[in-house]
This record gives sequence, C-alpha cells and structure tokens, in this order.
Amino acid sequence: MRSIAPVLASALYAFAAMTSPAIAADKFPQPLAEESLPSVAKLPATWPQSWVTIHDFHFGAILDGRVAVVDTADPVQPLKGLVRAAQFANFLIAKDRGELYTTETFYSRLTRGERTDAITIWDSATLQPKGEIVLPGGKRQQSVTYPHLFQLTNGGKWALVANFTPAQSVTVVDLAARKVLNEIDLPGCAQIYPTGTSGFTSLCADGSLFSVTLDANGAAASSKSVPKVQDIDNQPLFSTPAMVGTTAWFVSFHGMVQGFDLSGPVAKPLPGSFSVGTADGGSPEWRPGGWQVINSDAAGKLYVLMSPYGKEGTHKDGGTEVWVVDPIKKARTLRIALKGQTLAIAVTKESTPHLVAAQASGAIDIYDAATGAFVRSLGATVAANPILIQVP
Amino acid sequence: MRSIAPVLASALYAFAAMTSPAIAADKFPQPLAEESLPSVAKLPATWPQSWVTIHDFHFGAILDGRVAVVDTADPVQPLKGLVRAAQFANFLIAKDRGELYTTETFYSRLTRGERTDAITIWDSATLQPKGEIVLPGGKRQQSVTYPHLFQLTNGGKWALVANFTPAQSVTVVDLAARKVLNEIDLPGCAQIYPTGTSGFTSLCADGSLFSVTLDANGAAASSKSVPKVQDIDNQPLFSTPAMVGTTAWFVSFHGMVQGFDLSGPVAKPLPGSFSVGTADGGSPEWRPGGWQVINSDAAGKLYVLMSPYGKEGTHKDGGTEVWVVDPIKKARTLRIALKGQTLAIAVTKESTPHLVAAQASGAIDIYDAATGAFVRSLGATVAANPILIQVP
Amino acid sequence: MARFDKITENLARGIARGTSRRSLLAWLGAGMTGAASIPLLPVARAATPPAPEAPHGPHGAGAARPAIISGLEQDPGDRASCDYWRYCAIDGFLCSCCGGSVNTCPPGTEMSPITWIGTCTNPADGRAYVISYNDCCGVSSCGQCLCNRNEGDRPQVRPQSNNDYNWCLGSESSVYNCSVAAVIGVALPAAK
Amino acid sequence: MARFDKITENLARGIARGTSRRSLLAWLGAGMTGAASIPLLPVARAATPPAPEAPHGPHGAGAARPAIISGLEQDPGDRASCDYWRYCAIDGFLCSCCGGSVNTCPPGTEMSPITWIGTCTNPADGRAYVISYNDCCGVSSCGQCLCNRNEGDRPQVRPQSNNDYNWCLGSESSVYNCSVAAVIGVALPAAK
Repeated sequence: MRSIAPVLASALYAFAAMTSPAIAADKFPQPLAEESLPSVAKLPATWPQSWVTIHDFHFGAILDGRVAVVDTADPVQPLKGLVRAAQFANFLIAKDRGELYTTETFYSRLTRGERTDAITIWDSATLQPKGEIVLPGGKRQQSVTYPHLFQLTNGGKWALVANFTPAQSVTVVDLAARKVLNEIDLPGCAQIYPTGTSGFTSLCADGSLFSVTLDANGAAASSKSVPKVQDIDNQPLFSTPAMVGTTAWFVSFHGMVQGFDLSGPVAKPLPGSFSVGTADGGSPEWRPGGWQVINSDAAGKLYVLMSPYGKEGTHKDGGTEVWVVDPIKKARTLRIALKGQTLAIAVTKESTPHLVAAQASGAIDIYDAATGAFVRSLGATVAANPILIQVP
Repeated sequence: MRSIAPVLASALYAFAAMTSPAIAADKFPQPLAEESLPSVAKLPATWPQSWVTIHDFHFGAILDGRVAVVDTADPVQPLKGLVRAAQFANFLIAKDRGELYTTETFYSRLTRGERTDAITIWDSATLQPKGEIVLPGGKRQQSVTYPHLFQLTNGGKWALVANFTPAQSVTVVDLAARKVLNEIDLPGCAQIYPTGTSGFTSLCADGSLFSVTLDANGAAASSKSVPKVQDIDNQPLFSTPAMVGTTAWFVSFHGMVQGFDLSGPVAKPLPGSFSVGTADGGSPEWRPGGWQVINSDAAGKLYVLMSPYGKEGTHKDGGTEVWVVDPIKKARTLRIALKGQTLAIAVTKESTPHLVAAQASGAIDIYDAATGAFVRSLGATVAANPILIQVP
Repeated sequence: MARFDKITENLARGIARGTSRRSLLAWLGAGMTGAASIPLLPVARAATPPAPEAPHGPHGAGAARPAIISGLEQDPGDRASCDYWRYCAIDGFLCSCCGGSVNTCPPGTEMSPITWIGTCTNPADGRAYVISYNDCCGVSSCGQCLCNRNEGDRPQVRPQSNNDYNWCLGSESSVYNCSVAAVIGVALPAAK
Repeated sequence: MARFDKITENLARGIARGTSRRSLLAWLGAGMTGAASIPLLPVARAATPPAPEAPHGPHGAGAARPAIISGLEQDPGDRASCDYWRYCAIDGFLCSCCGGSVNTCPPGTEMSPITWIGTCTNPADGRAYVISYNDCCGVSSCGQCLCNRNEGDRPQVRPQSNNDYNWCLGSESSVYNCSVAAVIGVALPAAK
C-alpha cells in the first residue's frame, strides 16, 4: 500500500500565514465549540404572516423552475427555502393542512424520453415531498405560470388541473385519497376559478363564462353558460383576478374593473364595472401592465400595477406605480410609486399589511400598503425571474 | 356551438396602426414569399476548423448543463447548437465517426427519485441522440467538468468513464457494441489519460502515476506504478494537460511544465521540467490560474493562462494573460494580454490558428495565436458559465 | 354534461394532428367563411419583460451583439433584436441567436407542428403578414435573445391570440428551446 | 490486477457509510498515527471565479445584501460574504443565503453524510479550525451567494483536498443545492 499519511496531514494542519495562535488565544481562552452535524433547517408549522411564496419561472432553465418561500420582513435572510416547480409548473398552498402542491412535468432523460405529469405533495414545514399523484395522458397545460391553472375546490379536498393538448379539459383530483377522479372536457374555455362549494368557472373564447358544478365523483353535475361577460377584442380581462372572499375582481387591459360573485353554483357578473382612474404623464396613457397586475388586501381593497406607457401590446411590460382602489366606493384611494419596472404584486395579511412588488430585475421591494411608503428592498436574493406572488 | 369566428378574424387582420399598404407596395409589387415549415437546421458532416465546443456548466441549474457548438469565426451567429450535458456531465467528440458522447446523470423526478447514469451518443450533424448506454451502479463521478473523467481508448472504439462513490474506479465501455465491458478499481488515483494502444494512466494521491493496459475484454492486462512524478504539497500539477500528439504537457500551480510520454503501455515522465517564466508586475507573483489553464496548438506550442495575483489558493481565479511556450526549446515565445478575467483557453487548428479565451463573464474572445493580436469578441452569446473548450 | 361540444373539440384535435403549412393556410382560409373552425393554434410562453435599460429595449434582454440581417431591402431589420418587425408578438428565445434562423429551428430540436399565428406589419412594403411563431422543442432553454412582444396578444381564453402557452405540444418532447417567426402569408386587409 | 488495493477501498467505503461527526473526528485522530486511513472525504464542485468587479470581491458574485453576522466577537465576519473566514476553501452556493445557515442545510434538502475537510484561520482568536464543508442535496442549484475559494485546495488526485467533486454522494439524491461550513474542531498546530 502506498503511504498516504502526508495527504491527511496537509488537510489538518493550518495553512500558510496564520496569525500567532498564542496571542489571540489569550483573549479567547476557549476555541469555538464544535457544531452538530448533520443539521437541516425546518420551517414553522404555521408560517408567519410576513411570509409569501414567489414563483421563479427560471427562464434560463424552464425545466428547473422553483418556488421560493420568502420572509418579506427579513432583509438579511429573506429566502427560507425552495420548492421544486419543474417545467412550467403550478403551485398551491393548503395552509390548513400544512401542505404545498406542485403540478409538474418530467422527462426520463431531462429533455427527452418518457413524460410523467404529476402532483407532488410537500410538507410546508420540512419542504420534503410526502406524496405524489400521477396525472394521466401527458396533457397538463404548460404555460407561463398562471395561478388559475391549478386550484382547489370542495373545501380544499380536491384539486383542479388545467389540460391543454390543445384540446382543453380539467382533471379533478382527490388530494386526500391521492387519486384522479375525473376529467371534464372544456372546449373553447380556459382557466379555473373555483365556484360555489364544489365547482369552477372558466372564461371562454366567445366572451362568455362557463360554470360547472361537480358531483361526489368529481363529474360534472350541472353547467351553465353566461354570455358576453367580457369584450375580448376591445376590453379583455387579465386572466388572474384579485380575490376578496368569494368575489373575483378582474381588471381589463384598459383598466376597467369587473367583479364576479363566485359564491353560488354559477358565477355572476357584478353590476357596474368601473375604471381604476386616469392620470397625467401617460405616454400615451396609463394602463395596467405586468404579469400579476391586480391583487387584494385582507380589507378588500384592490391594488393594480400600472404603466404610464400603456398602448396595444404593453400589457405584460410591467408597471411603475400601484393604484389602490376601493371596489365598493369604486374610487382610487392611493397611488404608490415603485422603485422599478415591476411584474407582480401582492399584499400580506400582517396587522400592518405590506405591498410586495417583484421587479423584472429580480429585486423584491416592500412597501407599507396603507401609506405606500417604501419600507425595504430584499434585493434580487430569492428568484431569478419572479413572476407570481402568493400570500398563504 | 358558440360562434368563434370573430376570434379568427382578429388573428388574421392587421392590427392597429398599419402603414398604408398601397403606397409601399408600389415599390415592392410582390409580397415576401411564404416560408417553408417545418424546418430544422443541420450542421455540416465535417465541422469547419474554426468550430469548437464550449462546455456551459450552468451554475444556476447544474442539472441542466449543456455544451455549445460554436463557430469562433462567426461573430454574428456564433452559437450553432446545444447538446444536453445534464448534472455534472462530461463530453467527448469522435470526429472520425461524426459522433458526440455525453456522460450524464438523470433523476426520474428531476431532483429526486430513480437515478440513471448513461452515455448518450449524438449525431454531430443533427445533434440528435442516436443511442444510449446505461452505466450501472449509480457511481459516475460528478465534478465540475474535467476533460479527463471521460476519454476514448482502443482507437476510439472504447470509452473510459471515471467513477467516484468515493471509491474510485473506471468503467470500460464498448461504444460500437453499446455495452459496458468492465470496471477497474483504482483506489487512491484519479483522472484518465489514455495511454498506449489500449489503456490509461491515472495520477495518484501519493504523487505517483499508475498505468494500466487493457485486454480484449476491457479488463486490466497489466499495470505499473511510477513513483514521485509530482510533489502534490508543493508543486501540484493541474489535472488537465495540453496534448501534443501522445505527449501530455502538465503545468503546476507554480508554472513548472512537465511532460509525460503516453505512447507506450506505461506513462513516462519526460526529463527536464521547466518554468513558463516570470514577469514583473506580479502581486505577489505570476502563476497559472483558471479552469483550463494549458492548451496546445497543432505545431506543438503550449499556451498557459497566467494571473499576476498568484499565491496559495488563486489557481482557479482565472488569468489575464496567455504565455506561449515552446516545450522543445523550453522558452517563452510570446505574452498575450487578454480582455478580461479568463477561465479557459484553447487554440483552433485553422491554417491561421486562433486562441479562444472564455471569460468568467461568459464572453468568448478570439486572438491571433501567432501574434496575440485581438481579432474579435463573440460576446456572452453562447454559454452562461463557459469552463472548458474542446477543439475537434 | 362533460360533453360541452365534442364537435369543436374533435375538430381542434384534427387540426393538431394534421396541420402542415399548406393545410394550415387552407384552414385559415376556410375559417373565414364560418364558425366551423376553432383556431386553436396558440403560441408559447411569455418572457419576463426586462428592464428598460436592457440592450434590446423594453421587449428583451441579452448581450450586445452584431445585427443579423436578411440582405433584402424588402425584409429590413436585425433578426437578433426583439424590435425586428416579425417579432411583433413573439415570446421566448430567438432561434436566430440559438443555432437556427428566423424560420429554422436549431439542430437537435424538433419544430412544433402547430403554432400560434400573429399579424405583423413589414415596414418596407407596408403589408401585414401572417407570422407563424413555431417553437423548437426537445432541447432546454437556449438562454440567448429573450424577447416578449404582445401586439395583438389576448388572454388565454383565446388561445390562438395568446403567447403564454408552451406550444411544444405536438412534438415528441415539450421542453422548450427557442421560437421562430416565419412568414406564411399576407394578412387580409384590415377590416374597418 | 483489477484489485490494486482492496483494503484501502473497503476502508474508504466503510467511511462513506458510517461517518458521523463523532466518528469522523475519531477517524481523523486515528489517521495521524499511520497509513491505514485513506482520507477520502473531498468536498464539492468549483464555482466560476467571477469578475473582480463583483460585489463580493474576487471569490464570488451575487446581489448586494446585508451582512449575516453571528453576534459573537470570537466569530466575526459576514456569513453572506465569500470572504468570511470559514469559507477559505468553499466552493458553491452559501447555505446562509439559501434558507439554511453557516452550518445548517435549507429545508427540503438532505445534508451529505461525508464531506471535505478544510482548515481555516479564525481572525479573532488566531486558531486554525477544521471546517467541514457539507453539501445540501436533493434541491436544485440555490443560485444565491456563489463562492469559490481554494486555500489549500489540491488537484483531484487528492480528493480530501479538492473542492471540485460533487459531494452529494452519500445522500439520496446527488442534486446539489448549497454548502455549509461547520466548525468540527481545532486543527493541530502547524508543523514547522
């Protein structure tokens, strides 16, 4: 056997220029304590109210997307952990169960080979996977992440997954039993807005909405179409609404706000759409712009991400102000100037609510939601391409 | 059925402000021709001599590494295609067969689940996979990419794959028959330098080298240890040598060049190691630095990437000059000042050879190898983290 | 229930299976005559609209790089720039920067058989062209020349007018590499 | 042939299976007495040494961020900075920036059971400490606070002194997320 003792010695002995141990050790008679290994951090069973999740679409490797768990109150260590969100994934939080869910797509050879679509169930304290439900047919809809491609219904016991092949359908999954219940064809309609006790609404290509109720087997029990709820050519609604209880507040490309009551079996458009308002300085005009352009706070106020460069085609370019709107009074109550071109906004449920703004640069900025005052920036420390913020 | 005709119309009709077609059409009476789809580019069967491959380690998603095929003579469209190089992959070019090989590792759920190690065989003209050889045991060595973890021997018919669990071994693979032949234990030794007609040499932890010859079954036929070929404590050799024919020229952390003759069954250290030289301006001194710090041209000259900030621990920090050395005359013949902190270098086999330098920033710069004159930069247009350059 | 409109769906599936450039144009023509065709030819994924200071202006980011030009006076502009006229509704990495061209996928990929159709105006001849934004699939994110333009883009309820879908759909792998922008015809005159 | 040294190999395999912090230290002590131990405890992967103008100096890059401090006078420095004393030979993403800490893996990962050992000098007490650079595994690249320092780093022929290996080895998944730098003892006085 060759002697390898010198090898070990070099690893253990101090290297190169070392300060004299004798002198400094006088001040610190005891060395630093040995540290316990292995050690893996755990998150609190109930996440603090300053925590949000931020979806990193990860353009440089879309197949390796992830969701960051972020403490917006901690500028020193804002990133609390990452949850895998592979290949145009969707992500859901079930706070009451302490579970997180992802819908993802995998290939046996990373980019090629056998395809598997699956829901993974993650423990929200350990961020470890605790179960999987394989989705059949290789039909899961892959899009830049929209929240309403994966939603809960039936009191959170079931999940609804959007499919697109390009034939459109919705898969109904029993999360507790970890099995697929049913698939509902949905030609010409997109997105899933949970409706009533067990059902959902989608928006359709002709401007109508379509509401479906589900029976105990996850099959469609009834359905109803409501025509002309939006004018897609001239006043299209962004697909992601702000939820206030069971009311979904949508905003249009031009800044018109339209509510839908989703409490019953059929979605009901609320009478009286209204404008988020206008302002000087538009070039040519102020319009909503970004990826997640409208959100709500716990008190029911709406926050709309606005760009002064609004015209046809600018609706995803991001915004530089947030306009706060009271949907009951149908009036704007505040304008908040942002630090940079922002793609997504959300408001925490803290006792002092904070507006969380994700810039295109990756920087996450925090503002006082009531006053609009800038509080802190977390820098670009949690995600490469933050495009969605969820408040648990 | 709901009418969806308006939908189609909006996609076909021109949008918004269109210049008047009548006026401009006078100048161009015919519209642009329709273009043929689908269409996928193909590379030449024999790549031009200005082409190299650049390994993108892809730190932001190591599991999604890739190798870029790059035309160093084309500043407009330098990137010719990407080859998958997943999870600490290695990559080889078999020019005579028109094949490329990757050794990779995959998981059934991207980051978790069942592990598969495999060699993928790619067509060098289509960049499509044409075969796969699964490597057993989940033992493939994963490291920041070194060329000598995956090498050819036996006239290119076999491949040698390094394993590390941390037990060290080498798997012998028959590429033509697409099967694993054998595994050779190699405790205490690392890297694979093809030696003789069918065999390899590794460097060992005690400073020796170890040469193995392979029999017709890919098993070890003979082996020999040569002691004290390097002083790992004081004058360690970078693991990646410059090859000139069957001579491997290694450079040490301090800039001493040592040749090994790999033409016979046992590697032979060449007598007379020599220094790449010294220069003013070191702080404290000039030393080799980077990831691929030495390479050769077709004439047998050596190119060494040098840093003026050389001291213990700087050997991977990158360099700002290339020193050209004639290993026969044991003399430096040229100093080439680089545009920025550079990690990897190579020299093309063109009639006018070019030095290719990969900066840490991702920028790829091209110099005249004979004069050191800067020729062009390709910008950061081919790889996020270029760490190795191969010249086919 | 659960069968809202099988006719429409089957039609869409037939399109997905059988579309070639020729049949696509035939189908587009047919579409004008009635409601029998549901144009399920959307395109793929949105890119982060990058910061305004990015080299390529408000619609894309990336390294500064030389222009890729056609050499044709009737097809002006830089095919490595998000501002090139054909990219009026593109979303993703430009294949021109990835080993392909404005209408060719890079080697190693597969072109998606069905696509989203946009309408862009050529500044040289003033004509509005129908542009097919095909995705190239089976290789991971190219990483070069990320662009996102949305002229005419509409929400996902109208798939053929929405560029957020991953259109690596009819291909063997749904992994997205880059997008091309091919001229497949002249648009009909704008309806007044 | 093909059995160069089974004793050494089996020993290494035994280490790989059974190493805990305690047994590791016991083994390190034993190693000093003879040649029977082959210290196969290397650490993981190298990072691109980033441009000198990067916020964290020559050994790392990333967003400017507030310091992470221990609060102990005897353990000074910023644990989000590549220049922190314990990181003298680290290579990878700092777990302190990824949901873990200087000696704790982020939630969702698994700590590699065996590690590379470095020796770093604490500027406060002047002592040289044995630092265990454990990798955290099973989650993809954290992407924050990439560092590469190589004081004492040697080529791969000496695994325990080389930080280019992916040391997500004894773990369920070899996918690398970030690295910790834990104090596991005081180094022996430097041999003169």
